[in-house]
Amino acid sequence: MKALLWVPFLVFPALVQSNFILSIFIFSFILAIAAVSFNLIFGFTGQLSMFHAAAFGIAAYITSLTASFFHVSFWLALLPAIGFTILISLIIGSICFNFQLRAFYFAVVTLAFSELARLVILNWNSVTNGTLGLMVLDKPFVWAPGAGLIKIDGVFGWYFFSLAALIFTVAVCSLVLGSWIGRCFAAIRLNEDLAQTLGIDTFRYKLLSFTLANTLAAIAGSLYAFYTGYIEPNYLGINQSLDIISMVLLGGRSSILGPIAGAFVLTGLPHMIDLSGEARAILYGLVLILTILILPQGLIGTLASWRRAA
Amino acid sequence: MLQLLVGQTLNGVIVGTLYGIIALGVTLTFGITGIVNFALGEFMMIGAYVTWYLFDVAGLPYPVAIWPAVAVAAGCGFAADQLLFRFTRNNLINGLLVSIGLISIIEAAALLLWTTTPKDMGYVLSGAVRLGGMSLPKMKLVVFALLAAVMFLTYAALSRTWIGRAAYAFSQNPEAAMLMGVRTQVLQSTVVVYSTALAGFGGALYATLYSLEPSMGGLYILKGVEAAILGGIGSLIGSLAGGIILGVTEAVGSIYLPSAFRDAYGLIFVVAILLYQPSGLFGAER
Amino acid sequence: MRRLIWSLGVALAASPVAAQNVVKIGQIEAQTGANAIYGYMSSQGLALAVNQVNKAGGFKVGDKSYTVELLASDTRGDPKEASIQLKRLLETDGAKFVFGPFLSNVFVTIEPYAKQFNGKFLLMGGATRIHDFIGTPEHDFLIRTWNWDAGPKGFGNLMVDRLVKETGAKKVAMLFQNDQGGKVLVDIYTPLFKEKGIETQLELFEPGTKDFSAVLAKLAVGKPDILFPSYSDAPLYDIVRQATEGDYFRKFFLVRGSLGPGLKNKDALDDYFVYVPKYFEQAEKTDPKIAKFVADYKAFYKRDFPYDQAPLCSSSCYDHLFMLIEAMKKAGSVDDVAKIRKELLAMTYDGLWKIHFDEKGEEVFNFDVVRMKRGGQISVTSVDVQ
Amino acid sequence: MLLDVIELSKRFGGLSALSDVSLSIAAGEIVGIFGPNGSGKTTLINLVAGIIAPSAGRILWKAGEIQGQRPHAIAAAGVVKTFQNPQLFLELSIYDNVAIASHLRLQRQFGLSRLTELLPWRDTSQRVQVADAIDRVVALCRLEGVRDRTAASLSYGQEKMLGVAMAMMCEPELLLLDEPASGLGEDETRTLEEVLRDLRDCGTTLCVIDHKVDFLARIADRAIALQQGSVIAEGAPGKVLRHPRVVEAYLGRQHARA
Repeated sequence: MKALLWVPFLVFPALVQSNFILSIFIFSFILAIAAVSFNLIFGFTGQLSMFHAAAFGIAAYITSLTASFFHVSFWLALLPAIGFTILISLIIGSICFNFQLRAFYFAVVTLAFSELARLVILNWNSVTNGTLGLMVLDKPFVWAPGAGLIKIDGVFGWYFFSLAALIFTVAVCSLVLGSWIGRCFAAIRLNEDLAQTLGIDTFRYKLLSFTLANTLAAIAGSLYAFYTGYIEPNYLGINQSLDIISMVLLGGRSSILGPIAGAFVLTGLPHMIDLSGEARAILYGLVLILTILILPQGLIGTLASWRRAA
Repeated sequence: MLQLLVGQTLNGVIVGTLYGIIALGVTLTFGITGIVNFALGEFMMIGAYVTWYLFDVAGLPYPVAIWPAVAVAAGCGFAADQLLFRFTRNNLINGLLVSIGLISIIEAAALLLWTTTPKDMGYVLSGAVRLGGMSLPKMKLVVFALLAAVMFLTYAALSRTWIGRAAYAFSQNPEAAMLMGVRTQVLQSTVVVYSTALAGFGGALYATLYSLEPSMGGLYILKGVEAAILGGIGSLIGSLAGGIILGVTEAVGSIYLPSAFRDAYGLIFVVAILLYQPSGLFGAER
Repeated sequence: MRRLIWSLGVALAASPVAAQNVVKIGQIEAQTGANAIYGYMSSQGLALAVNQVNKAGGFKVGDKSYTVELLASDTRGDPKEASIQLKRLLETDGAKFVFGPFLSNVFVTIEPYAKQFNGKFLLMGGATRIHDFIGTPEHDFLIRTWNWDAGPKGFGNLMVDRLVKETGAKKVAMLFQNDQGGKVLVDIYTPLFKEKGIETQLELFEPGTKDFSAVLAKLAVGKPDILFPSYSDAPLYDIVRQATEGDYFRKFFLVRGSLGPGLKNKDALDDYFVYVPKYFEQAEKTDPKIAKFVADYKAFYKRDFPYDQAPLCSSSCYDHLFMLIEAMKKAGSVDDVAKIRKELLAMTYDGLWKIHFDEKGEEVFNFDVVRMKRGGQISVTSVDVQ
Repeated sequence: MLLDVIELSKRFGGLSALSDVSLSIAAGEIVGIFGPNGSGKTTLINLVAGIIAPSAGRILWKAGEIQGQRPHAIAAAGVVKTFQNPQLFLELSIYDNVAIASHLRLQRQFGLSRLTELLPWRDTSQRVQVADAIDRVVALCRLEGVRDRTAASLSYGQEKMLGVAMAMMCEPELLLLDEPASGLGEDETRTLEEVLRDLRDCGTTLCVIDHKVDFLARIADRAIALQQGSVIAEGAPGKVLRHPRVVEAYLGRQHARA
């Protein structure tokens, strides 16, 4: 049933050929992957992680560097990126959760780690070319029945490629959240002490949530790098994290699909209505504040509750 | 080399007190309202720009220009508290995000008013005192003295005055305090406004040392929060100490190590402290 | 919203509309964000120029008269934003002339896409990295609207020469912001100094740094002759003040930034040696065109004229629009891009600046070297590179 | 013995909440621990359940040391506690509350084969079995009626019951109840007693803490009296209640309070 939601997206490019509109969609898809995965740790497990952009950026760097140094395909280059993300998530996660860092402290420590990561990439000139960033010239290939190997290049290829990645992410998230693991996440979010006395190893499940979220973010980062063809240390910046958080809040942190809506609004809106930079920053701030104070459930959540009410 | 080390340690101490005044605001707000006001840096920015305007453009003497600046910052603080923070009491994450939204609004407003071109206020007091081959800018010494004074006055006030004792009681045990007749709403608003006033004062002094940009607030709140955590959230002396430690770490760190990593030295310190003493250096065990 | 419906409509019709008698000028510059300095300034000059052209009732090419529509968007220095905006400009709005970007990270992101439109539009940007692409095949759409430090015609060379001649410096301490601009300066000037047999020390600082005493003290230990500080006024005010107050440095050498920080501390420093594309404070008195520009600026923006860096880009981008129109007139067309480009490269324009483009399309302009001694007496040398 | 507590002590800063307490609980019995407020009852339970770590002493579960282990580990070993003022997942329905509590049961029954739940074509057999178990427990605790209401909407008595239900869902061998009857009305207390007896009949060992003396007297096979952190009497409830020191300490206080 839920699958039907995707049909409009599949036929959309047939109606609108505009490169400009489609590229907004592509960016929205890729950022939606980051937002949906961030919501695993934030919305469903209740831990405010500031490491998400770092995972996104680190993976972007590792994938593109591997691809260019060893001349391997996107898919092969993705493996070390994911591997490293998992490793570092496990390390940082076990540090934070072992020391029982709650809410604010967790946010600050993860923020500290992501800033450190950014500074390393920024100053490791010999490898990362520092602040000048790196151009990513090659593109991923996929095998399609009939067509054989296709190079993902041009707006239509990327549209469906990133859409597929987003659907994959949503599928993974809904399977995990639909299982007992999802129940454990909820237990941790709602009442961690009780969860423990009921025999739930909160440490393990927090770690799982953190790692899974970062891993999916890593995929998003690699896609982003290969789509834009350029990576720079700002990908790991605080602002990147804040953007992702706002997408989740705007869309709604209580649902899997909410963040997708958030990603679309925050990516598309600035290009739909012309605003001066300052005006946009003000609007952005207002949106953030009003969603928190007036629509705490976010767009999707509010719509849902209206439907229930009606 | 020793000269260099000592000189920069002193400099670090002075710079640290600027972090400290923000840290103090963070600590107070957190203790009483249970949120971290990330927008404090912006109130510092407001204070700084107002001072610049009154001193450079309107031509008031500096000692006069400070007070309106502090008042404006506090006024904005009051507005922010009544419009926003009142609704996020004891909801840490919402408070965090609301203040982040507020940051982008205030910063954009500052851009509209003053553009990206930096403002460098006319020097209130220039030149430096030389001792033993080290030279410390006079203004920095004045700033240090004033900030330290304000922080100790705050400390004294908290232990002497009624509102202070109420605040302390409240931060220790809200229920009990309320039973003792502490008016929560009033107390919380007072503290939020006071912390923004502190930030405004910090800004007014900042303007005498450095050039002003609308983005200055973001940097200082990060340092302020780091300092507050270092010293231990909830401890007033801790926030001053935390600021100073942070300042010295950065100053001395960038002498012996590449200065490009300056911001990292503080962060590493903070993480280490959090892991080995989660309550901070001066914080009470919680 | 209007924009959405409209662009959707256009998209469905799948044919860019060329509005009657309107020349669309696109602009992708950072107006806000950490790296907005140059973008913000240049957009000011362009907006002013557009306003004046239209106030004068537009311009005539052949027997048709045209007005200019400026489609300016704020990239915030974010490559993602910029690439979407460029797509809108080229495909939806059908703009044939795009000003910007000044930021290299933005440029390298949009380059592969822009390439597809080679010959269909002109991109007039100041980004340093344009230098690596301009003059190569499929890049006829590029025009670099900023002077270039490196190379024989570049001013960096001449500046270093002058430095050696006038101060006889043997050792230079470089203190740069750890970002694109800073990195570029390192890459260009380290070899230049080496050629001249000058020793260099380098320290980088995080953007937003305000207190430099530690790193200045560190640099001063090496006893360099002169300090070569960052490139934007924001840190310059702090660096110059702290360097002189702390008695770390009293001699400064700048290839970006302005005289402002020097003047502020004129009694504390010995030598302030700065590359200024045009020394406005002086030119305003001697050159009526400059005087008019400053007056117009004040009238249009209703704020005082910023004598720091704003003139650099704002005035050059102001000129560029008039150059472009000139070229259109000469070419007798507003959309034959190839022809217009040829005319642009052919002309030497004498506006606020004396500008011409070399065969590859890189801008060459005269500049001033302003040198200030203690107490603020100033000597200006105009260098003619034409 | 199922559980042996040996010379257990806990100090909070200066004051000692529990000093050298030793006691044992045999399989299948209902032990009642009582004592005035501040006598260290809750501390004792929290120590056994691993919520807090002891300052000194040992806790043997089936002759194996468990002191200092993390709560979830102890729960997995078969010792589960309920909270004095019920802790619930307020936003969720009664059913979901108990469903979360089915964690250990699933773990024991299916182990790693739970991962099959992650497959898109997941087999529902596991969920069905658990669903039955949940329904049984909900019924046992007389909560069928409110099965789908959110926990936030329950009466205090029902909240307590839900607390018990969740604890039971963990299939504990030893269930530690922290003042289950406090704040309950007469008939609610009766229901609670029935439930606890049913529980015991299903083979669960119970350790009930309360200061409601009569309640304990009715259900407990054996009573232990605490005062100021140490055991002052132990034995059949009737005897312990008549023990002079208990009367003095306990009633004395009650008079003082009245």
